[in-house]
Order: sequence, then C-alpha cells, then structure tokens
Amino acid sequence: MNYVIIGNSAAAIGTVAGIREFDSTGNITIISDEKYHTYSRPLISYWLEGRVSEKNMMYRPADFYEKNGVTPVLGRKVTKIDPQKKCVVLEDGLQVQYDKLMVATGSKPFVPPMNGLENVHYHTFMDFDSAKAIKSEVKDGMKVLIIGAGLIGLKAAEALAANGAKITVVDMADRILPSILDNRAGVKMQKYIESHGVKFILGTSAEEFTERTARLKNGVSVDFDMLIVAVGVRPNTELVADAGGKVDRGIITDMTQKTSLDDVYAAGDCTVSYDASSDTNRILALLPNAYMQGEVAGRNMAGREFRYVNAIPMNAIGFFGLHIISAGSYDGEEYVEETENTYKKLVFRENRLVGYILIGDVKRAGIYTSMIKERIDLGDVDIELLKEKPQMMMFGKARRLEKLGGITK
Amino acid sequence: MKKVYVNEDWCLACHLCEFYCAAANSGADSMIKAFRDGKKPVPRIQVEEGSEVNFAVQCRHCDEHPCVKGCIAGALSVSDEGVVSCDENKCVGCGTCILSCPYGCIVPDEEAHVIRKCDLCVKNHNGAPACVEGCPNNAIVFEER
Amino acid sequence: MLQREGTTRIPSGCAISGFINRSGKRTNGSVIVNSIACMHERSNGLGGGYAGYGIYPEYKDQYALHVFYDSSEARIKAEAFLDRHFDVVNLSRIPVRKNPNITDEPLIWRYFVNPLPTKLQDSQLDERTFVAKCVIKINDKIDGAYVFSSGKNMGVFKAVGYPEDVGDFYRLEEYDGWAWTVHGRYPTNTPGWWGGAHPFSLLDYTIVHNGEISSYDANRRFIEMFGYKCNLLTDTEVITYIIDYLHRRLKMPLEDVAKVIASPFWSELESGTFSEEDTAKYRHFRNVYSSLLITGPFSIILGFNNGLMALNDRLKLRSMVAAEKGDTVYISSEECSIRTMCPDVDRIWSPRGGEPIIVTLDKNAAERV
Amino acid sequence: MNPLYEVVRNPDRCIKCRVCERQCANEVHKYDAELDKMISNEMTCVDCQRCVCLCPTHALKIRPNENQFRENANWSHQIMDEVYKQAGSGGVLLSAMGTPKQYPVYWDKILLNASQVTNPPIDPLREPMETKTFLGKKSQKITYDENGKAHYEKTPYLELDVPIMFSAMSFGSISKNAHESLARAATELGTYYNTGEGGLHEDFYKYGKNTICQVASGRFGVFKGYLDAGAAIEIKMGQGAKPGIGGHLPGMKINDEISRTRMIPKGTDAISPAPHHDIYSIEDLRQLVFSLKEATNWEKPVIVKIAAVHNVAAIASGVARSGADIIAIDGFRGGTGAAPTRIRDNVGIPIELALAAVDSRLRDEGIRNDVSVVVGGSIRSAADVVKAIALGADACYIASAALLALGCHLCRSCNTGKCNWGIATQRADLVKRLNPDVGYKRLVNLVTAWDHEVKEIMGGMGINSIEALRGNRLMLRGVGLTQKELDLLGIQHAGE
Repeated sequence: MNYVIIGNSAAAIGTVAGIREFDSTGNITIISDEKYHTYSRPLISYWLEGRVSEKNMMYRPADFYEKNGVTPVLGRKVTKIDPQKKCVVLEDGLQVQYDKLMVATGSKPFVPPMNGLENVHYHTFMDFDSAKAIKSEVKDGMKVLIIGAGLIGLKAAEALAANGAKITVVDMADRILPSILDNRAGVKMQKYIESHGVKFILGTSAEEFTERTARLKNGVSVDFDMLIVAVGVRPNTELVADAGGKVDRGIITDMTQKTSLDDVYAAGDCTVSYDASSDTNRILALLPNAYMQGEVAGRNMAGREFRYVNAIPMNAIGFFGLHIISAGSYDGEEYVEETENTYKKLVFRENRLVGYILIGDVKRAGIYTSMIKERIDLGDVDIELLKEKPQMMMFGKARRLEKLGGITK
Repeated sequence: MKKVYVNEDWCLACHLCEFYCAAANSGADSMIKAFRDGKKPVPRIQVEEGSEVNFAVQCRHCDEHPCVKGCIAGALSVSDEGVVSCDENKCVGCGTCILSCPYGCIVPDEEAHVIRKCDLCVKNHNGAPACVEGCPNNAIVFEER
Repeated sequence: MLQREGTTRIPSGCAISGFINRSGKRTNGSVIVNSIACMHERSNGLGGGYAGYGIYPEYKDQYALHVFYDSSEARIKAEAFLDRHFDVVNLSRIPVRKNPNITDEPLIWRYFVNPLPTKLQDSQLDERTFVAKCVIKINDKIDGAYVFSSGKNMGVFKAVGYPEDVGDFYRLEEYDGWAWTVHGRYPTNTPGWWGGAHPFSLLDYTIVHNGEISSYDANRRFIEMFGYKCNLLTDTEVITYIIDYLHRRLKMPLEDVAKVIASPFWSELESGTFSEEDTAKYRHFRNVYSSLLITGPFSIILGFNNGLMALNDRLKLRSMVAAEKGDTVYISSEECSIRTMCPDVDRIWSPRGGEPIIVTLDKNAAERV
Repeated sequence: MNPLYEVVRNPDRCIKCRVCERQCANEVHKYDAELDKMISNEMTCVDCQRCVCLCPTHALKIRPNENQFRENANWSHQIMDEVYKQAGSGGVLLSAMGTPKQYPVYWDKILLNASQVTNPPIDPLREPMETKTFLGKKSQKITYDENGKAHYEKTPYLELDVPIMFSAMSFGSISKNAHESLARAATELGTYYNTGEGGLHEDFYKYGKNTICQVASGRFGVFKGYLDAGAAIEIKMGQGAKPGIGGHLPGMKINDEISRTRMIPKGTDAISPAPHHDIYSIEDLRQLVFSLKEATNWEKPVIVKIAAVHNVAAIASGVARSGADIIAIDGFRGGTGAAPTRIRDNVGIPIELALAAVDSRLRDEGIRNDVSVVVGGSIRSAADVVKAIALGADACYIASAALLALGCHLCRSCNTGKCNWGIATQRADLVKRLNPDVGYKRLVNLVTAWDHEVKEIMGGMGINSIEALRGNRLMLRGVGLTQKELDLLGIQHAGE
C-alpha cells in the first residue's frame, strides 16, 4: 500500500499516526514544499520571541520519519493531483503513485489588495521562513506596523515586542481577536496588551502605503520601519479543486475526512469542518483539530472506519503572560464573572454548556471543553459548582466514577 | 496498565498528596528543600474538596490523550506503556493541553511557563507514585483496573 | 544435693526396648536384659527397670504388689494397711542377687493380694479403681513405702543402676513372660531413689518412656482434676495416668488414646487423610481432650494386661524402631537392640510419629495366659 | 488553667502545608496569613499525635508542658490539676482507655522457658505449629458401641485459628469504620470480634459467623435477630476498667445509624445501668444464660464477662456452674471509652492474679472443663498472650492493642468524641479517616505477627500445639516477685 501525504505539519503527522495504528508496513511518503523536518508552525512566534530554539521547533523527534517508515520528500512542491492515474505530480515533473492520498496543505496568508502595497517591503507571518525573514530585519527600537489584530498579528506583536520593537496594530474591526473573544473580553485584552506598550488603532484600515508610512482611512498616518500584513488566511484548496474535487471555502470532506475524489482525503486548515457547538460548517484552523482529523483520515486510509464528529472551535493562547482559553459558540445565555485580571464567560443553550471564555485563570478549562464536546446535559450537574470553576465535583458520583474510576470506554 | 486511582470515600482532603507530588517532582532531595524560602513547586495532583466528599485528580493517562494530539510543540508524548508525559524543555506553556484535557489534570506552572502533569513518577527518583505512598488513608492507589 | 523424684522435675534421656509374643509364648527375662545391655551408652547408671507380663501364672488372679521400703517401720505400717484392705495370699521378699554395681538397696517385698470384699463394697468402687486408690494412698501417705508394681500376672523390677545390672540383680533369667519391656535411664540430675526408676506402673499399666515432654504441666494440671496425684513429677507418671484415664476410665480403645495424646495435625485433619467420621471424631478429641495432648519428644512402650502399645510423639523427635519375626513384635530405641534379641527379623521399620503400634495377644493365647 | 502539652514546631522544617491544621479536630493549629506562619492554640491539644504523624517534614513534636507547680511529693501536678478542674466544674472526672497509673504489670515480671539439650526446640518454619483453639464446655463423656463407634456429646463451641479475639467495643463508642475493620479482620483471621453493648449494624450481619453478640445491662440493640446473627452471645456483667459501673453514651453521639442499631431514639442518652436489673444474684444469671440459650436453640455458646475483682475466683466458680460455656475475665488495666477516673484508677485487680486464681480454683473444683477462660485487660503483646495461656487462659481478648493498630495513640480522650484517628468518634469527617481497607489489614497484620511470635516462643519451648501450653505454668518463672505473689500465680521463681 502506498500512502502519499501532501503537507508536513500537524494534519500530516496525525495522518501518519492514524495509518500506523493499523498498518505498520505500508509505504508512506510525505511531500512538502518546505525544506524543514516537521516543525510546529504555532511555535514561530515563540522562536521569534527567543523562547524556543530552532532545535525545539521540531514537532516530532528527529527519528520520527525513520521510526514510522516515512519517506520524506521535502522542499518540493506538488503541482497536480491526477485522480485517474492515482498519482501526484511534482513541480519537477516527478510523479508519485498513491493508493491513498492525504491533502494536508494548510493555508496561506491572505493579503488583500491595498493601495501602494505593491511598492512596499512587507512580511507575512505564517511559516518558519517568514519568521526568519522578520528576525533578520528586526532591530531594537524599530517601529513595526502590523495590519490585523487577530491571533497571528498579535502573536507577531508579542514576539516583536520582545525584540524591542515599538508596535502599532491596525485593524478594520473595532476590537481585537474577534474570532475568539467577545467584545468585553476583547476590550480587556486590548487594555492588557496596550499596557505592554503595543498601540492599537482600530475601526479603520490603510488607505494607502508609501515607502515608510501608512495613511489610514481615519486620516491618521503611521510611520513604520517594518510592515507585517496579518489580516487573515486562505485554505490551500487549489490542488483538489483542479483535480475536480469539491471545494467551498475549504476542501469539502465527509465525516471520514474523504474528499469527493476517490481515495483522496484531506485534513487540517485546508478543509471545512463541522462545528458541533454551532451546528455549522466552517474552517476550524486549529492545530488539535488538524491533528485529529489527520489521525481519523489516516485510520480510514488504512482501511478502517472512523468518523470525526465532535470538532469545535477552541483556542488556547497567551499574550504577555496573560492566558486565554476559549471554546465553542457564544450564542446563548451568558454567565459572566470578571475581576481586574480575569474574565470568565460561560454560555448555555438547551441546558448545555456550549461555549466559554476564560482569561487569566484558565486552570482545568478542559473540563468545560469536554462538556461542550460531549454535549453533557446539565440535569445532573451542580450548576453552582460549574460556575465556580471547572471541577469534577460538579458531576454526580456515578459520572465521576466513570471518568476517574478507571472505566475506559 | 497500572494507574493512580482515588477512592473518594477515603480522601480526607489533607492535601498531603499534593505536597508529596510537588516535592518528588521538584528535583530537590527533600520536601524541606523543595519548599525552602517560600518556594511553591507545582503539584501534578489536585485535591477537590466538597462538603461531604473529597478526591484528588491527576492524569488518567487515557487512551484518547487529546493533550498529546493537540500539543503544538510536540512536547507531550505517550510511552509504549501508555504513560503520557511532558518534555518540559519543549513545552512553551501555550495551554492547549489544558484546553483539551477532559479531566482538568494538566497544571500550568506560571513561573516556569510550562505545564506540569503526572507521569506516574516514572521520571523522578521516587520510583513509585509519591501521592500513593504519601496518602495517609490509602485513598490513592496504584493498580491495574 | 541429691534430689529425689517429687521434689523437683528431672529431665532425662533414655533407652527403651520391648517385645511381645502374640501367641503367648513365654520367654526368659535374659533376652530383654541383653537387648538393653547393647544400648549401654544411652543410660548413665542412674536407673533401670523392667516389666514382665505373664510371669506369675500361679497367682494370675491376684494383684501382685511389688513394694520398696526404706525401713522396717515403713513395712509394718504398709503391711497393716494392706491387711486392712486386702486378703494377702502370699508375701515374700523378692529374690535378688548381689551385684557390685547395685548398692543401697531398700527392702523389696512382693505381695499377692485380693481386695477384701467388704472393703471393696464399702468403697463403692470397682475392683481396679479400689486397688489403684489403695496404691496411690500408700505411696502418698505412708512415708518410706512405695508400691512400684500392682498388676495381675505381671511385675515391675527396677533399681538405681545400669539396666543390665538391674536385670542381673533381680535374677530375671528366672522369670518367663510373653511380653517384656525395659528402660535404661539417663537423668540429668542425680536422683538416688529406686522408686524413681522406670517403668512407672499403675495396676497392669506400665510405661517405659524415652523423652522429655514439653506439655508436662499442662497435662499434669489437667489430669489431677480427675483424682490423680503426680507425686513423682516425671513424664512417665503423667503419661501413665493419662492412659489410665482414657483407656481404663473412659474405656477408650488404645487407637483413640493414641489419637488423643499424639493427635493428628490440623493440616492432616483438613487434608482428608481420614474418613469424615474419623475426622469429626479427631476434631472432637482435639477440642475436648486438648489438655491431654502430649508434645515434645517421646517414645513410649505401654504394657497392659494383654498387649503392648508403642507410640512416638507426632513429630517423631525420638528414635524408635519396630520389627517383626513370626508372631513376635519387637520395639526398641535402636535397631541394634532388636538384632540382639532376634538377628533375622522378617520386617523392620521406623514407625511414623503419632502412629501407634498396638499388639495384643491372640484370642486363644489371651485365654490361655 | 495551663495547657497540658506544648506544640513544638521546628520553623526550619515547617513548609506551611497546613496538614496539621486540616487534621486537628481540636483546632490546635492555624495558619496565620498575616504572619505567614503556622500558630498553635495548645489549650485544646490532647496529644493524639495525629499532626505529628502526618506532618510530612517531621516538623512537629508534642510534649508535656514543662511548666511545673512547686514540687510536692504528696500533691502531684496532676492531682492538683484535677482538684482545680473539679473546683471549676463540680463534676465527676471522666477519662478513657486503661489506667495510666503505675500498678504492677505482672506480665513483665514473668519469664518464659525454652528447651536446651534434653529436648529439642521446634522450628516453626519447618514443623507444624498449631494455635487453633476451641472455646466452650468440654464434655469428657464418650461411649463406644459394640461396633467400636464412638458416641460423644457435642456442645456449642467457638473455633479460633489464633487464640486472640477482639473484645467488646460498641458501635457508638467506636466508629462504624472501626467496627468494619474489626469484623473483617476477625473473618480473615478466623477469630471473633465482639459487638459490645451497642447492637449490630445492619451492614455487619454478614460477618455474623465471626461475631460475638454482647448482651449488656442496657440491652441496646438486643432482639432475636441480633442473638441469632452471631456465633456466640456474651453477657456483660462487668468491665475491667470500671467494675460496678454502667455506661453512658451521650445523646449527641446517637446519630441516625446508632439510633437504629441500638434501637433507641436519636439524640437520647444511652445509659447502661450498673447492674442488670434482672440479675441480682448468681441464680438470676443462670436464668439469663438459659434464656439466651433457649432463644438461640441451644446452638451458641454463652460467654459471661466479668471484671477482675477481689473475689473473682469464687465468682468464676459460680459462673462456671451457671451454665455459661466461657468466662471472660477483664483485668483492671483494661480500656474503656469513658469511665469515671477514680473508678478506672482504683477499682479491680490485675488480670494476671485474677486469671491464676480462677484457673486454679476451677481445677481444684474439677470444673475447669466446664468452661473456657478468656482473659483481657491489657494484653499488649504475643509474650503476654503466651504467659496468659501458660497461666491457664484458653484465649485472650485484645482491644487497646487493636485500637493502637488502627491508629490510636492512647491520648485517652475518647470521651470527647473528637478522635482524630476516626476511631472513637461519630463525626463523619473524622470517621472517614479510618479506611477499613487499611484498618482491617493492620489488624490482620498485628494478630498474624503475634501468632508468629506465639509460635516462635512455643517452638522454643518444644511445644507444637497451643493446648500443650495451656495451664503449663512450669514454663513460667517469676522475677522480683514475693513468695505470696508467686504462690498466687502458681509459679516458681527464676532459678528454682
């Protein structure tokens, strides 16, 4: 059996793990246009910040490919999938046959058209090479303008702040981190990040760029020594689309992670997922999601039948030492507690916990996450304890025994 | 696989398990040294106190191990025996495992910017789980179930 | 200072030997003397004695009392007692031969007696109990008098000295018996009292015993509840009383007596070694007769009116060998002693601890003797 | 009043884990956030050692308060304290467990024998060594029919795999978990535990074949089902720690479970009268023995438990003739959940002398076979067990030693109901501290260890079965005892 995986990040590694659970002998080939041994993309900001060495960027140990019988084909780009011939074609013309194919191509930075941008040197912040490029230029006291107050933009801001840069973040939206936080939490985080020297200009966008200045639509001009564009990402769907596979905002798969093409699977940021918390299909660009989709796909590629069912949006992130964990949907009845440094929002719908945001005190948040994923009815849960903090005590003795007493499903 | 289990009928919420755990994993060779000068090493076991029952929770080393699957740094791994442990040199303290663990068993160490979790004392000098040995009422046991 | 039996408990090691002819064929006493002579090293010259069965055919219906007297006064007192309670059919000194190794001999008398019917009737006791009580009374109450043999058609002969010298002294070659037992003593103290030599006897029960039982005081304090008085503080005495109690008074067969005094281990009782009925019975014995269990090393030969029983403690902490030739059974501390009596035995074996060897006269022989 | 004890806390060792604070029901320890220090309120300390035992850094010591009144040979510190206490309260002084006073412990003045040369010691690791014991009347009657089949009378008995039983401690005086520990240990050990006078909790009927059901003067929890539940019935006439005194379990300890088990209303005091009001003489006892036997179909042995008092031998003789199968004698050093201090410390006689007197008396009267004799009241070790059996006991009752195995440190504050070890308390959070899984195992360990030691000692004596030890006083020698004491004990002096 020949397994081919396009991509070399979390979804790809999950796929290898999934395949190897049930097939210890089949050939696995990983093809990636990046030259690196599998590394962790979310770590690029930590690397840029100086908290992680290049060696520790590795997502899996150096002997991972060898131990798992994987042939890595690195620094070479796949240009085409030929579902009829069951092969993929590389840019140098090489064809690699597959019996089962995984498309784990992830996403790419989205750079919208902006006046004058074509004449300005700017960076995106998505992969190791982009981080290295920034690192090579950043200097103490340098003025950095970041377009985009989302996760990527702010992680870049944090990392660059550690490098001594003076940072201004501009976003069209009127609040930061809109994808994971509600308004109130956004304001809270904004204040906190501002207290670490980052300046925000919100609710406006760049009208025009000149070499070292951005003129904003609100009339303000911002000088910069370095420009980073981090307004969003777009899934890499072209290979599948070109081969005739169904693609929407991302690659469409069924619950087994199979695309509309025979023997072609997809996983990770390039796909559209079903969000169990909001009952909608959306892109869930999260590392755990990518890995687990890959794992499910890998198992199915090895001939089993698994379904990936309870995906939800969720995020764990921190800025300047303040942690945020959030998950699920914020559509429902809210319970909020707030202190100077902490924020807690619980969202209930249909007698279930469907979403939450924790800032500051994030301990044991996974208990909430599991309640959302497992759609636990709150009938036999002590609501007061649930609101107090994530704890096993809120469950009845029977459920506790089931969870803690060694009865594994 | 032998795991640590807590019988909530017998847990006294004395919290000794937390201290034995913290000391055993602190790298210090005695509890006094581990807590010297007001240091507060982080335990990997946490006691929940209720009005009638108490119990301690620690990593279940569950089959699903979502913490390992979600770890962005590749710091968490499962041994062949099934023990989930964390390479604290690789951990960046992002908290994704805290987000993922359904038992709430992964503990942030705010000072060290890493997480701490139970590895059944396989790595420290203790040999057997320190919480089990330190429990004065046999509420914590290490056994196959 | 010399201590005599009764003032203190004296442990001792020993040699024993004995044989019985099932058909009642009587053998001259010299055979048994030779058998013990070859185990000279097991004695230390501080006591030896014999029991012969079937030696008084002419007085077989009378109780033969052998008595030591320290003085004539004692004899006068004792004989007055005997006259009050018995019809004395015959009395004489027991004939002895001077032996340089046997010294300080007391007066040694023999009486063949019948209980006085009126006395017996007044006592409301059966005849044997009456006799036994009288014997115990003389030994307990009359200073200087000691009845050391009191059965019918049997006799005990004992003295301080090596057993072979004792045999010579009592001229045992002049007695013929169908069973003989002998004892050579190795006490660790230096008692100089003839009464303390073995065998110990009560009525026709005689015991020769090699060993030192560790249950002594438990046994003694228990058996004394039943009217026995252990004056001599010797193992042999208490064992004799235990057997008397179980065999004569409770009428327990000797097989069961052995299961009381050398009871099976619990492990045996629980392992299904015995039938259900026997298991229940032996459990019962261990419950109700528990204080009669004898522990510590012993090998004993019990003589009684129609046979011998040999028994080892249940761990077999003392040597004891048995052998068979035709209708004669031999028992001894050592094989050499058996070979002395009968060089070409048919079968020789080492009985297991706690398993009694009980040999009785054949039915016809029993009537004959 | 001064505190009786001082809490000594080593600041170099204390890590402020606060386990002492969490575990002290007397609220002696407290973390003071302002000082960032553990502080102590020693007034309420009873020296139960719970904090000392649990302190993970051994930072704690409890020791007697060194503060002393002016020395006075006649008026000791304690006596003076007690006067102050009574002057303050106007009440009877109460204490618990056995007397702490320095009365002679005869066990410690008796030495044991061993075999040398003339007979062999027996190695218990190589040879069978038997400690099974039967308790009950031992009828000597046996007859054989013409087929040689034996016919004998079977009387009710208890069969003990070890000659040690757990003596009476009621549910109420001790916790349910303590009872469960005892019941399970007795079951595993093949011996018996005793309900005491508090009835039998419904959860423990399943341990019935290893249970002795006590009937005491308060008759708490006594009904047909209860009598039927156990293997034997014990009539409690007295207790060594408080002869002539009844019992009193305060209403605050009578919670739902105890109320149900004792069959008395919740919250009411459970008062056991000093006498049984239907036993004012020995013939009344005989009636009760027979009533209980009748009630249980003559299937169960009846134990009569008496306190060791001056004329114990005569009383025992009377009891032996009352139809009882077993006499339990409780010596005055025995424990209690609560007793008036003056009674505990001044009434009764030592068990050693009582036992020797009773055993000798019963043998003199030829009725030792009619009853078994069980002794209790400070049996502290296997050596005490061996000595008791050699003096004439059939088996021993232990209670204080059993509680020690469960964690008791003899602080003698059972009467407060705040036992930090979860033994003498009914407070749910404290009861929980005694995990029966641990407790029963520790009891099994203790008795197993003693059994090993008993066997070791027996082996040294050349005895391989406990029955050959019973009453074997030749195995005992006294040291430093007067001739009178030796005579009473029926033993010789060492060297004789």
